[in-house]
Amino acid sequence: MSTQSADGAQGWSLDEWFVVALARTVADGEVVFHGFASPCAQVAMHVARRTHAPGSMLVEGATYAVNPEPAFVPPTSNDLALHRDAVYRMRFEEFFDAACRGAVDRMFLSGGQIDAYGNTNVTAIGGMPHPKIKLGGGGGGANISATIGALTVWTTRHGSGRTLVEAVDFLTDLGHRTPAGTRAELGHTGGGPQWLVTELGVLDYTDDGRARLVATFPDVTVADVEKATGFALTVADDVGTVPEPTPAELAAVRAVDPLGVRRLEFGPADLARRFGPAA
Amino acid sequence: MSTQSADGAQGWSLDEWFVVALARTVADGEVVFHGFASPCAQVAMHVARRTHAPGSMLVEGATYAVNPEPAFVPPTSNDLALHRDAVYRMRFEEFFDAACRGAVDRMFLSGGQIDAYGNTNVTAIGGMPHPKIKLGGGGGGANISATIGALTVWTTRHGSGRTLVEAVDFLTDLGHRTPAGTRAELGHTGGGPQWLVTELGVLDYTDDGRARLVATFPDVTVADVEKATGFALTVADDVGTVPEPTPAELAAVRAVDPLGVRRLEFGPADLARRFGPAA
Amino acid sequence: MTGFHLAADKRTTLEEAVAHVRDGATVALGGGLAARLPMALVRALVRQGTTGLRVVGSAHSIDVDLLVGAGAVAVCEESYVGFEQDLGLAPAFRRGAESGSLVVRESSCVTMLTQLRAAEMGVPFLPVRGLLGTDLPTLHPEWGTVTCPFTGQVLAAVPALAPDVALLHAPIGDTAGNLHLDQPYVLDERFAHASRVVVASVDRLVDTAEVVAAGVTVPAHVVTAVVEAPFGAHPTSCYPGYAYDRSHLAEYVKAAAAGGEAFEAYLDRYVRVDEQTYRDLTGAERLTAWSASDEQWQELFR
Amino acid sequence: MTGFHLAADKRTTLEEAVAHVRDGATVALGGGLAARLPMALVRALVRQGTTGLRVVGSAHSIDVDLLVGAGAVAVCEESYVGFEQDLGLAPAFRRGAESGSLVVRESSCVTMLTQLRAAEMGVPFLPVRGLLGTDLPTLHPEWGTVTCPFTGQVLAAVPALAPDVALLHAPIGDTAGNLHLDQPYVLDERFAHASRVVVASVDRLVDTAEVVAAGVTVPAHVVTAVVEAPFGAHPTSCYPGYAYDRSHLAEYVKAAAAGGEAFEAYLDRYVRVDEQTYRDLTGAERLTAWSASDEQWQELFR
Repeated sequence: MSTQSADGAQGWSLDEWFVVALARTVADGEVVFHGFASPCAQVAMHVARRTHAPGSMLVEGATYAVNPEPAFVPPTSNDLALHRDAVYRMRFEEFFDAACRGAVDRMFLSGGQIDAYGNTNVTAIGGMPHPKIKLGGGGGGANISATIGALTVWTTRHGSGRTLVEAVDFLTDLGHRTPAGTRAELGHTGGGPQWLVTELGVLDYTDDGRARLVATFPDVTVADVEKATGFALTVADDVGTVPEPTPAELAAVRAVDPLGVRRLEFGPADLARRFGPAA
Repeated sequence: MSTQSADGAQGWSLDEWFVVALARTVADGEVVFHGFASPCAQVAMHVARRTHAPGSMLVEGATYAVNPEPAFVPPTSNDLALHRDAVYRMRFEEFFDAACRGAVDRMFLSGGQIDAYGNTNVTAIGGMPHPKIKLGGGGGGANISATIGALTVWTTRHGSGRTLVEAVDFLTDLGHRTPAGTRAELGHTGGGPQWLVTELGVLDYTDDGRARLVATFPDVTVADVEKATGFALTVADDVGTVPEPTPAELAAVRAVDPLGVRRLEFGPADLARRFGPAA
Repeated sequence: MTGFHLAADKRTTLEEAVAHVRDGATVALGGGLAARLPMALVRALVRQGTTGLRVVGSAHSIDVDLLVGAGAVAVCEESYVGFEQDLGLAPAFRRGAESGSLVVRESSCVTMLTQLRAAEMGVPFLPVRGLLGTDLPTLHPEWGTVTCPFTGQVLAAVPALAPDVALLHAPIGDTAGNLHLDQPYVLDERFAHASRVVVASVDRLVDTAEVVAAGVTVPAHVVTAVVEAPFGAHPTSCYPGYAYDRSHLAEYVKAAAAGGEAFEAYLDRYVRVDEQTYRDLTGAERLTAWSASDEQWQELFR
Repeated sequence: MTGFHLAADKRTTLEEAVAHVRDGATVALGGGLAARLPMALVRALVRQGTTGLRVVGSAHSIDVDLLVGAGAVAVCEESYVGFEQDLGLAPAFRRGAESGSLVVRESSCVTMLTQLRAAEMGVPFLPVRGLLGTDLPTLHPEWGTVTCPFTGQVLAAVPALAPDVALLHAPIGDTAGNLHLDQPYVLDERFAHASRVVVASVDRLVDTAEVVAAGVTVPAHVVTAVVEAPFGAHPTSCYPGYAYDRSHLAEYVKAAAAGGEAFEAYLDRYVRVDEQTYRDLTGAERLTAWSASDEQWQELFR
């Protein structure tokens, strides 16, 4: 199988690799969900199911369709195109009840700000009630980030230096520890953030709930990541390079996302990053 | 229209009249419901809709079908025969939620024992946990007798002398006042019992929530009713006779209930009571 | 709490299906009154010799009564058990309650619904309307009250109830466990989502496409095991397939009311046999005639 | 609480339909994101000049943004308002929040669901998972906590929320108000049962039999008024009829981001006109082409 991308160039782009890295956080047999406004996570879930996690159960964003096989991913999360071949569509309340009682294993979450514990702000830069920038809002995260088995957090704006912050201006979705206490102290049943995937690299979480850099993309150094990170960054002893995408994974990304909606999450500089034979 | 019954006899039977008396407690435009094991109430609701209350909305017993037009009433409350021509069937939770929030105007309730305030016992003669006779149980009454707009209580066993009692052995469904307090004191939002229809006559409720005899069937005296009643009976100043069924009402009873399931509620002596021209 | 069940092929036998039900388990029985009760599974449970069950649900009849009569039940927590005005009180249930051999913790429809909803929503309790002033709470030390933090009103409160196993019967289903039910669903949807294990019998195992065309009422991911059992709800109805068997129910009630040898004879004849034998003995096939005409339908109820 | 609506013929005009919405009302908007939003009703609301609304819901886009831009909204209580990654932040909503002219009491999907459920179930509050430790409660003095009477656990608690009016759009409905929706229903069912008044627009008013064949999602007895509004969800989608109008949404976002005269020009051109004019101007008919092939469907999103 060729790794040639749709436009005929050899190798692969950062957006493709990023989605593959996200996809690899899904374990086979898991029940996984993404929210709306999450094209990278959306594409990643389908890539996971078409590659290493065929036994995962995918709940499709704002449609709550179970294991659909869309011909393409449209740029909005609530579209009939995303139901294709789904045997079942959960009701809104059915999905959220399942998530609240712990029947959902993994959710993808992003944020305009993310702190060391994986708390995210999708409500307002500058906080409320006087926001500097009013973001869209958190959807269901303020509830189900507390209860879902594990969270994959992602951002495509790590390099901005403004996304991974010491303290979020508004805490919308729950990481491992908030100013009000740990998840256990707050009575929350879910496991919290397990992975943080950024356009610079991949992080996991230490036992005390802080993000730890475990791998970078090959054009990024640990120093680059430290510089872009607003909190004291823990770095694994054996930081490596994010494992390369396989031809099958790249093919899956391109098949799932012919419209390239994943690219909507990246700035021009990151969209220009290319890797592999012709990079 | 003839008042001739299905078996060719003139006049009408007590069971027919009883159902008509029950039906007349439904006001036009009301949302009305009966529980299972309630053939007289079930037939009465359909009779009301086919006569004086065409604008009532009927929720059919254990099927929760809205305004069905069954060809016959079967001897069980959860049967497809009862859905006929219903445009909509509520879900179980949809009906009970509506009843709990006060969207249902009237429910029919019966009981093995009924006290002066309209509290009923459908759980156990002799009380629990050591019943002398374990009755079937109360279904949803313990919740929705608290919240439904008005209740029509009925019994076909008043004459036994054991049904209208000073105190129920077990309080399953709520009347106007319980040993724990009035409906208002308990925070219950529904209006409580409005009518009590028995095979001896019709009772309403006084302002202090006690049953009051307002009419008897013509073969019954006030003294008969007092004798059969286990609590001090309030009697209206102008006790009359239960208004006779009209030919249209009798025709409706017979059309709705060709199998005569209403008769399952009566003992042989009451089934033999006949009225009208040939009585 | 409740995880999903993702196997692609969940077909099994009645015997293996009811092996999910251990002695002492809390078991939810699907259907209601004399409709869509999981009778083939109930019969298999009796054959398995299960004891000590806590059965929970809304309004039931022969399912609960048969299990009680066979000595499988320790605690009964339903809103009603009986045969309505037609065949009257439930004989074995009544005898158990009156003799003290059965603990009846009678519940009510909304209360049971609320407890299942709490489990489904992942909260430890929910408030519920009514109950206060009735005697039902005297049977339930596990219920309580809660004060509304906003209005100060005191409401009844009930704990979450997640049954160990739900036994459901559906007219059709596929090998993955997708089930179509006709309405009323009664509590089957709530049982399916709130229970740890869901065991389903179906009259006909069909292609997924047929379930989808009819409508998936209970999705595969909440179903643990599925077993094909034609006329698996008999002697109760399972439309659009078959009406209920009034004469068989009357025969059951008579045997259960007599108890002792008569009840044992019923078990020997109808329960301690395989389902094919049961279907032949009961002539269940005749109950499909309901759809021929209103007259034939009525005839089945005379 | 919520009574049923039993009139047999509930047809009305857009103007009479939105007259149910008084200044200052709490209004639930059906649909979600850019799908099945009640846009014809929203446009009529703007024409009516309504002010001071509290809008509630889950994830929304042009419906809320247009109402905010037109000055109709005092308080916004949704879980999200925006145009996802495609067209970005909601311009009027954002400007209102940042300038302080709009009070944003951001909610979350499960919280909103729970508040509606409380209203639907007739209880004054319900407990809900999550929230504790997040900053959302700082925006909601009306929320609180409750201690589970059984486990002692402290949970978030929220009061019942019964919207004054729900505005829903459906592909088909009948004159009595029976509505069929395609999935996802989002919160429309809950809005329909929890709200005091339910106003529905439908792309096509059809015979009851057609709604029954498709499936009655929202029953007539909870619907107060119904109005036929072809392409009534445009520029959002209403399948199986039409996909969303990406170019129109982009035109809207551009006008709303510019604000001032550009926004007024949008209102003059698309909102302060009748719906037939609107449909002609927007060429909504072309969006039905989605069903021709996957290629044509994709084309609508490029």
